[in-house]
Amino acid sequence: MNKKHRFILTISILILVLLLSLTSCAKKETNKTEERKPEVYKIGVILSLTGAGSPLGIPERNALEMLADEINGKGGIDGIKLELIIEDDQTDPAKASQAARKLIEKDKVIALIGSSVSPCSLAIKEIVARYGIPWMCPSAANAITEGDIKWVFRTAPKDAVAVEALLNYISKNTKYKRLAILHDSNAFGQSGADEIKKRSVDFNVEIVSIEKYETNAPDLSSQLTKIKQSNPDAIIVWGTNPGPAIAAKNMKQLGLNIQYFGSHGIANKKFIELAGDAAEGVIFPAGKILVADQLDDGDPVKEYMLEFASKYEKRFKEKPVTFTAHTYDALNILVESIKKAKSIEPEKLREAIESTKDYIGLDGTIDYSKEDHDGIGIDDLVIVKIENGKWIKLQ
Amino acid sequence: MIETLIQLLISGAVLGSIYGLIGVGFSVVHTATGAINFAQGEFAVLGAFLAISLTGADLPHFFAVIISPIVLTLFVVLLFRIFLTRVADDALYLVVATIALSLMLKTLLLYFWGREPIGLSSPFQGKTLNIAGLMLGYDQLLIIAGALIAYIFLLFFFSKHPAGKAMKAVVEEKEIAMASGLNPALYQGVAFAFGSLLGAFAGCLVAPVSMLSYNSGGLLGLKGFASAIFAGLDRPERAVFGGIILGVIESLVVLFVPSGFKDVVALIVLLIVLTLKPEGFLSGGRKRLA
Amino acid sequence: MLGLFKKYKNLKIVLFFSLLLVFAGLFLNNEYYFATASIFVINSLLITSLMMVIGYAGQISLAHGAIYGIGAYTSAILTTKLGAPFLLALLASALAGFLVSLIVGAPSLKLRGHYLAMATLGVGEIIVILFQELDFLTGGVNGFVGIKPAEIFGYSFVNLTEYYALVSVIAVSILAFLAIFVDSKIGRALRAIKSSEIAASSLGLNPSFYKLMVFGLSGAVAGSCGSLYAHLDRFISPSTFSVSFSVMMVAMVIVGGESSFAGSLAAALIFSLLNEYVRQFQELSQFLFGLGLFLVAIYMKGGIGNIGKIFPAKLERVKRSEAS
Amino acid sequence: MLEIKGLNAYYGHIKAVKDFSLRVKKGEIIAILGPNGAGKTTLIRSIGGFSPPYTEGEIIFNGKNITRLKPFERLGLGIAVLLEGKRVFPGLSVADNLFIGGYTLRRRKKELKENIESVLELFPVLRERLNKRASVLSGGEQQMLAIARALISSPEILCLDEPSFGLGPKVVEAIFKTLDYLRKERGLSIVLVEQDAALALKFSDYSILMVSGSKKIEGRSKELINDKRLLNIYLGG
Repeated sequence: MNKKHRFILTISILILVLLLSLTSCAKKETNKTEERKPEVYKIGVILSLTGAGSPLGIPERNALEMLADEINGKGGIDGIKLELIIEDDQTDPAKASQAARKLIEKDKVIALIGSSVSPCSLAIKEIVARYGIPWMCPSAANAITEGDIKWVFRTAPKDAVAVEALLNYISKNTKYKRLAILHDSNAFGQSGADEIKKRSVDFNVEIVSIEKYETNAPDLSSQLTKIKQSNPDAIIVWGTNPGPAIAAKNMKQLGLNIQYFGSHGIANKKFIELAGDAAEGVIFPAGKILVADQLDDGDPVKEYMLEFASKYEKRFKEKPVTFTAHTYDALNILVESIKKAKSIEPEKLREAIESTKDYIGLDGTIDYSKEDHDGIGIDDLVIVKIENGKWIKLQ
Repeated sequence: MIETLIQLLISGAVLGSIYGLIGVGFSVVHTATGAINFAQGEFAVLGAFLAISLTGADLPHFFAVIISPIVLTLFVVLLFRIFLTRVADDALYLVVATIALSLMLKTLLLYFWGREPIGLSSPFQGKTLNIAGLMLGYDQLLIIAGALIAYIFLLFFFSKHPAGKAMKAVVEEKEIAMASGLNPALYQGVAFAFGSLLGAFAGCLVAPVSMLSYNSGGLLGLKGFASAIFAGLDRPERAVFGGIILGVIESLVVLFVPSGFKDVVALIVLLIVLTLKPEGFLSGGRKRLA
Repeated sequence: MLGLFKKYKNLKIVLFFSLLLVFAGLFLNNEYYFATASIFVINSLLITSLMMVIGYAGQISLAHGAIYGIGAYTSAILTTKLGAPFLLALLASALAGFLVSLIVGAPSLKLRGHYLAMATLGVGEIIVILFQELDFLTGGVNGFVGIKPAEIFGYSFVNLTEYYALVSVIAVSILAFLAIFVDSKIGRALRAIKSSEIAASSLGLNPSFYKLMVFGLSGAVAGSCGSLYAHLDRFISPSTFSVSFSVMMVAMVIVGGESSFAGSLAAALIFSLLNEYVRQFQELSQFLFGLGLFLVAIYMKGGIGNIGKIFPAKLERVKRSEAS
Repeated sequence: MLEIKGLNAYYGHIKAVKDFSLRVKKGEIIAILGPNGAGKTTLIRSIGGFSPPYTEGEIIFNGKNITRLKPFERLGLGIAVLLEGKRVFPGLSVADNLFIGGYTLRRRKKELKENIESVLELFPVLRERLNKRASVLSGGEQQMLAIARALISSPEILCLDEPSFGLGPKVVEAIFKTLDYLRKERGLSIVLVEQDAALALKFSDYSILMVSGSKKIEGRSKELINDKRLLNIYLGG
């Protein structure tokens, strides 16, 4: 009796909901973009403006707003203005994918830019692959440009490039053979460390110990004490502030006097400010924008970078960092491609982006091709040393 | 090897003192309200940031470290008077309110102090004490000293000071306390403010060693909570030792396991301790429902 | 049929919920809305299952997010790495959630209140660290990329409209089961245990068994939620299942009202919509979310689900104090 | 001095006390009797100002309407209430328990000290255990501590809910003797809720029998002792 009731109930609910699925399937989606000229070019932006990724996301957003204002100030693209729709993913991939769906489906943006940290970008990758719109990505994980890369274009140096630049420098210009790695446990630190470990053989160096720390850990002396015991020639610290600065201070305090190599995550004034004296002598790979004034006069990007830096400083009262360049270039390439394609039809826009050649941006010279959607190569990075609280270009 | 071990012990004690200082704030709030203050970590960061801004305005370090917790405490008293009294009676809702508060505080910290971590310049300029090869910075020493001072102060407060006794009475038997002429909301407010004072104090001590960002509160809060639980919530002052034990475990564990699993081991130790002694490792031994 | 609704009061709410889902399905017109609705359905189920632990077993768990994650990773690994069919993976996720939840629940036999909160938080944290560290299996911190879409008898649910329907059917069935469960003999036993453990054990009920059972059941539901989520976004990463998510879930249960089905569903709706709404405010997003939660906590004491029953709630409290 | 006028107390829809009126004079002991669920506890809670219940009617103490005062505001006026079951702060020492009892006097150190002294004379057992945690005391000692704590603020009226519950006869006897002494020597008024009717009638001046929230029988205790109706209600329900 009772069981029968339950059965009937369950079945009726099942039927009810199945009905729903039929009715909603009947409404076929019409997702074609009209070929008429739109009133504005809507660009979707997803960045980590709060949460652990915000030190990346906020400068990235600043650069975009500055560029969009500039373009619109000049009348937009052939008279059509740009509109940025910016969403915060709170450094949570689940929110990033929802944001991507919203921007594509509801706001009908013509292209996406984002997100700041790799897990969020990887979440977006799934969505973009499904809907097929061009996507400019400013984050670093190798996996972003592996597999299906049809819609994704990267403007940031991927982990592999930054690691290669640093290891290349260490093996060619120094005599350090025994290296220790200390890295953040977040995506940036973990992928960096994995990459160093993988490439160490190619560059003939030995990794004698690997230690990690949680983002925002207040003290790193226990990890460093263990590293000290393994007796390395030099240490590579891969992370974003404040971890590397705490490590530098802790090293000094523990009397661990070995060469400190960093990542491009410390390519900002903040690191020098936080670490103080302990920052002296630190060597790390960085985008050219960091030392734009020290570039050879013949370098095609020098002028451009200096101009950008002064504009950025004027508006935001702070120096631009490596990350600002990634989104700035992304939007610029997008704008150029819209002009070139004379269409916002996804496939045509994508082809226009893919045909970008010798684009001179803040990150360096960007070339895309059918097989290569990574714009930045090892030549676009420089090795920088901190001396007297200033960056000195080494290569 | 033995030197490494001792060095790790010292590092652990420093780390643990940080945890413990945050942890006592949890216990104090719990003592009077029965709730866990999820914004404790944010209070610590807020305290540190206020102190940083004050030193930025050319106030001597010492004064900044004293004024900042006081300012924060006044802010919390106001907050409690205006909003939280409404939920002070119901620990569950108070907990939710503090969760919400921590989210809001994070945004305020981001808005006023920016996204990047900042450090408090140390009066010792990072000077280090070298005792037979063992290195201990003055700043680190100050943290340990701060934790011990907090311990002694709280021990005195809860066993000798009338307000401390009243706070304990309120949480033990609220209705008898009311019948004895105590206004629970007052003592809950006092406890809340006191907890935030301790948090801000902890933040000020930690800031010279570890740069804090608006986002650092979460991790600090989590470790502080663990220290408080480790020590048993019924004896607030002992959270200091709960923290130190936790810190030492975390630090020593690095020797034996990859540091990615450092927290796993520390948590497993905590779980084992909780199973063996459900009311906290260092607690008075009296079983009581939390 | 009507008798059934009288006996199992919460079924009415589930029926209303399913009507709401059908109604929503008729009016939504793009995949973003369907994804949002699917996430709402998943959250509803997740919050309701946690509500069972808090409201019916009187225990707390801060590992719910992690168990949700266990379900998601189980399903992702089984379908994508081992090629298992979706339905099997869904069942396996439920089973995994069930088993891990028993481990999470084990301390509840000895611990209470904040001590239990810490213990479950610890287990939850360990699970999330494992997601990060076992990268050969989970993809590590960067996340698990390229999860296969849900597939039933060869039909692939790539279209989110269809996936919404699938999620709804599964969720409503599970909710209906839960609704029947809480008003069954077992559910009544649970309520007896919650009001007085000593009295209940003198009636021959074994509190430990029942408490663990609720933990297990709730874990199984959370595990299936994870599976549903994994095939929606088709990408998962450890940070989604962090302690802060679990804390938020507990907050939602409290906001909804401790043992209220309707409240949990309402809280899920608020949570999902608020999350969607605040994202556009950029840096202010967390502040606005926090403000919303703060106001609800302060001015809606008793839970949204209990608004209509403030009087009866008082009544119950008295009955208890009179009895003692 | 204490007067209750037309008190109705509700728990939600349930009316636990119905139209109850009472006058307590100085130095009088009033016993409230009745079976379980008669509303006795509710009455005591209302006098103490504890909620629930929600109340209607007036409670007047020494000419002042105290109906809407919070519990902690009533002690200062001279009303001490000992609630059912809860007796002491288990985690505090005996001395601290007493200290909390005199918390309102903490600024007047001399008076507080004298009051504690005089209370300890009443209960010499407590003096020996001043530094023990209250939770380790026996049930009887805890009850004495509770009464002692309530007396420190020198109240004019003491309301007790089932002081004999769970205690041995000898202890109960001692406690009641002390109460009787307090009434005679200090003119303390006492409102006593008690299950043990024989005991309550023996010690009180005036008794009220409550059944399901209302007064059923009232009268001078000496006369009620032999009242058949009382026996019927207790035995027959």
